[in-house]
Amino acid sequence: MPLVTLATRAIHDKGASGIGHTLTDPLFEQAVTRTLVLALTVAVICLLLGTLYALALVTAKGPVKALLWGALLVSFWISLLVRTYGWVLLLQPNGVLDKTLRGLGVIHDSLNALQTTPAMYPGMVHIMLPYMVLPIYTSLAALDPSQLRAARSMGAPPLLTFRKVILPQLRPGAIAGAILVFVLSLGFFVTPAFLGGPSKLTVGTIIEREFNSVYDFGAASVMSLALVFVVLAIYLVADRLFRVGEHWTAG
Amino acid sequence: MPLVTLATRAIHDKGASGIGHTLTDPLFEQAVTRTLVLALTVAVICLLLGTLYALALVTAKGPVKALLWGALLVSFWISLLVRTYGWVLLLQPNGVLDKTLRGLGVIHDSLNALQTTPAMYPGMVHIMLPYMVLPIYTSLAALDPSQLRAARSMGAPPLLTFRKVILPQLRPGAIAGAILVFVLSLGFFVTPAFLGGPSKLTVGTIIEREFNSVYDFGAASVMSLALVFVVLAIYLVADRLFRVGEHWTAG
Amino acid sequence: MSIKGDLQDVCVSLGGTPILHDVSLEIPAGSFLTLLGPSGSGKTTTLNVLAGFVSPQSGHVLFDGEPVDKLPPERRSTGIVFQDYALFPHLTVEQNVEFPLKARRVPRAERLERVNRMLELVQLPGTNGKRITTLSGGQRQRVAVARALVFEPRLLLLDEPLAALDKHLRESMQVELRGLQEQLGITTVAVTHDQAEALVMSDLVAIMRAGAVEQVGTPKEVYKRPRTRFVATFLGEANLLRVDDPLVAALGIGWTAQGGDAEVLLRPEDLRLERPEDAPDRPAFYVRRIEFHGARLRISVNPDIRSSTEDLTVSLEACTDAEAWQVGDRVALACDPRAAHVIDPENAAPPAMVSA
Amino acid sequence: MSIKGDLQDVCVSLGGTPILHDVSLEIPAGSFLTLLGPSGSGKTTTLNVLAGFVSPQSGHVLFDGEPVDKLPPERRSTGIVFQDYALFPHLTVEQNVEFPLKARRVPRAERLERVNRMLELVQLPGTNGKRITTLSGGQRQRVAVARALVFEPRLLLLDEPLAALDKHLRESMQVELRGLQEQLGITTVAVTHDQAEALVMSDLVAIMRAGAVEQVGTPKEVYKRPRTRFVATFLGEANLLRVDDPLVAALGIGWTAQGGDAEVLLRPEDLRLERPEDAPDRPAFYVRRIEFHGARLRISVNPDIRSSTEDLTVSLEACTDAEAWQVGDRVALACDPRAAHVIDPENAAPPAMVSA
Repeated sequence: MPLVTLATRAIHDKGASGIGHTLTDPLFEQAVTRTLVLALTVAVICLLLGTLYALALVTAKGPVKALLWGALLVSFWISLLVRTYGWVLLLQPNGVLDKTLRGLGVIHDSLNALQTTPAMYPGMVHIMLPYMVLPIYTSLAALDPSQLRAARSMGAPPLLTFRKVILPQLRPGAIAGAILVFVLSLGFFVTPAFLGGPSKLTVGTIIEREFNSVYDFGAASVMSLALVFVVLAIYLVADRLFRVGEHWTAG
Repeated sequence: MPLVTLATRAIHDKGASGIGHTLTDPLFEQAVTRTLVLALTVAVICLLLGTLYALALVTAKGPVKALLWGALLVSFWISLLVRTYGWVLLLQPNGVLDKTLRGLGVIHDSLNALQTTPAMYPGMVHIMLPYMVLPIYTSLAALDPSQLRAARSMGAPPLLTFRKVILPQLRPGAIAGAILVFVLSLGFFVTPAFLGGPSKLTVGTIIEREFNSVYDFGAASVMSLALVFVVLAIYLVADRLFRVGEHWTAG
Repeated sequence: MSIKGDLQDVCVSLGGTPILHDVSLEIPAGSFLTLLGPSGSGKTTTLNVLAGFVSPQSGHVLFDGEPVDKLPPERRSTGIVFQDYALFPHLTVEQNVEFPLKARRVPRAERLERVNRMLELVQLPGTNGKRITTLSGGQRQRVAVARALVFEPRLLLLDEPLAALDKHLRESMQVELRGLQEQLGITTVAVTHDQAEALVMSDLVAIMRAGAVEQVGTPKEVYKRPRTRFVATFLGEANLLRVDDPLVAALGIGWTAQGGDAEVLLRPEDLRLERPEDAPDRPAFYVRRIEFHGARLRISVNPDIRSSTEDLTVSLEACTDAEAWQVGDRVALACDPRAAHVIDPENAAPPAMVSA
Repeated sequence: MSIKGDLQDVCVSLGGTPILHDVSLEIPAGSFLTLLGPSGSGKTTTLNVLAGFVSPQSGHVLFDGEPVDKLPPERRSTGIVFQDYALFPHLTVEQNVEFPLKARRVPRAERLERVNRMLELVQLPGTNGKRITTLSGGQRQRVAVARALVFEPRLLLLDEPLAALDKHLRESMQVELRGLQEQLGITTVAVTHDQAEALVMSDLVAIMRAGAVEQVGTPKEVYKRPRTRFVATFLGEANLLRVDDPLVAALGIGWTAQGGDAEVLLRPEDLRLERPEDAPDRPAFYVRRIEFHGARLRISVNPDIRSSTEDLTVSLEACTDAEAWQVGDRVALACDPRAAHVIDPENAAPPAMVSA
């Protein structure tokens, strides 16, 4: 329903040439590139961290395991906003990070981290991490522990076991998680808008600006639709390549 | 980490009396009440719709089933923002809903749906529904189909089977889903901020306003923390009562 | 209470794949019939046709001569015990057993009385308030039986009722279940893939293969006089020799002309070993392998000590005489010619599908 | 290749719960020893102590007299076949079997040669490139065995290796597995809960109960001369009579004084039925129940036709004579007094835990 409305609005307000114009706007193109790079980077970082986290989850015992689960679930539940603010407070000029680094004598001027692109990554990664950890964890939990025992009994050193036995079986979960994070990051404007500041625009923030300041519904609609189609296209391609859907509906 | 930063900031900027002052601010109290009511309503609506959706998912066959799954997963993946805009476009003054209703002669003036509280519900429910459907679906899928056959073979009419066999076994999933939706709704400001308009403030939007307009970090921190604690308290109580955690970590 | 059940030329296919092919069965009133076969042979589908969960494409289901094809499962009055019991885990023992009576709107006082009577019958008196999850496997099985019988169904259907229990418990439950069935006189159809269970529990065994019934008969009939090669090899161990094998004549087995494709079935326990010097006119064999099975010895013999042809298997009681045999010994093979049974290859039923 | 394995007074407890209690075992070089017991008796833990996955709190593990307590699993050189095979599903048959050789940095050419030789030995030649998921259960079992043997381990450990296979396949794999073990002469320890499997496959059977070994012996020894009541009832069916039961004397069984708590074991196949008029001095019984088991009849008899005392069980070959018996017949019970075995109640081992 909302999609149909969006489409109607886009065509009605702009017409074909208007749509073309909106999509070739250099500001928009630049934003698309930035969004893709951002989403991809976040996905890759999440992939690495998520795999480590999931491995830690599986191998940890007792209270450590409970703590790791707790952190993951709480992080899932505490609203996006609160977490975003937490990061903002950490990174803002004269924030905790600045003060600490200056206190340690590492830097002298303020980092001014909040208004730069690198600032986007920690926040995004933090928010997206659970979406990566859970599918990888599912893959890991499905891995038969007797396979690890088998590998040990056959004299395999831990690294060989990890490389040849564990990693290949994590792949479906890792791919699903990476795509999910990538796709979510693509349309995810909240954190970048706060952390990246207005000078670093992503598609999400541009759409918001168009909508809020200019009230140019047509342009906002076109961009939203473009975003939806990009996301769907990526998903369909990924599904073809890796059978992600299977993994998700089965899990 | 972010939590610690928040707490430091809150205590540092405001002091004990300041915290008390912020928390007893009538605007804040009003917003808390509104947020609680909103979250509760969304959770209840999601509970009803989610149960129906999950039942439909389980009983549907072939293409209908694929469609239902598809709708659910796409809805999970398309970013919050895009969906929110979709609803905005539908409900805005002179939007599709207005036009349709006026076209049908049901109403004469604009509904002005966007700026009223009822407008919050469809958007919230739409966004939250997947979080409700998935745990209920998990419970349903775990339900042994031979139990339904057993009930039939013993001559039980469908209603009795539903009431005595199916519903009780959905409970753990439904409770987990309802709490998840409630908790997410509590801190979820994006949709209400867009759909509810500035006159209907929730905690989330107040925090945002404090932060954006006034740059009163202290007040924002206190409120954020209060929200986190409320959420955690609700979760812990619910966990005690219904053993939600067990359900989640097992699922 | 006890009714006669009939299947007439029942055919079932699912999505174009034939599952059952012209299955006809007569289940005499009050009898215990077991459907026996490998997995995928259609035995559970047959049970589901009787229960009404599967509608046959053609053919009829009759209860006491009356067609019930049109009746939905809930109106056929069949008590079913599922393989996993399908008890309601959120209800107590009493609420589980009470459920079919509630469905029938039996008043509360009578419900309680019948539940208690039933729980006594399955030797679980006083467990009314217990939760299903606190019961052992054997106790769950009894509750499932009680729930299936409490509403006095016309037919009791058992789907691998003992498969989930361990060996010792399974054997004692076989006796108990059969005793209960005899006591109530209820017509019963059970499904199993366990040959021993089928032989011990049933009045009649129907052996299924690839969607068709190969033979129906008493346990003794199907074991001693199998109609087809499949029945012979599926039920216990079988030595099969072509009728024109010279060994058949050497063992003194007479047979009526049936074509060279016919085979003679010799069960391992029908064969004996003798010392070659005591029986010089008997066929000579070598002992290739001796297995100790507790009560019995299983001895593989072959006319040639290093032959790659299939061994014959002899099963002997593990008495002192039999235990004297050693691998490599020369032995003379003897048998009771009356025990030999000739299988006509024409008997093989056309299967509904190629067996998996 | 073939080494001797020893466990000396091994104790294991997990989180305060004792799992193994003073387990001592001698595994002669080249022999096939089976650990047999009900679930929870500690047999898998014993296997894991040998493999090195479980470290005993006290006691020692010796391979060829040398303590290996300090060696981690990967340095003990034990080939293990797991119950679920634990094959790597993302690798081919060849890659699976090659894995232990890769771990040992064997050069590629030799790896391939050894993999092919091994696949031939387990009768799967030419399956190198097949994916594990396309194999049948029996084929997976063979790949698992090939993978466990390809690096010429000092000890082969089998954890319920045949439990996942169906009856017919299980029986033929028992013979095959045993044949392979004899051919390679590798010392082997298997775990099973299947009595028949233990008796058929092993040189030695160790019967475990509640964390302790109750008896070790050849299959014949443990079946015919069980040390404890538990061993007697766990292995096959047992009629147990107190030595002071008048029936013991009536059957002509002599026994050396051992106190009234001692029991006499009579296996059902050691008992015979005679017509009372032919044997007027034999104890008289009534036939209460006859079960047809194919090769055998299992007949329950009791001195009193409606007694609630436990029946004695007689197992007879299903020949024409035996099939003449009917429920309700009066019979005379006879036995070979040499087959009777007296169990001393003092032999019962102190268990590590109360059995579940």
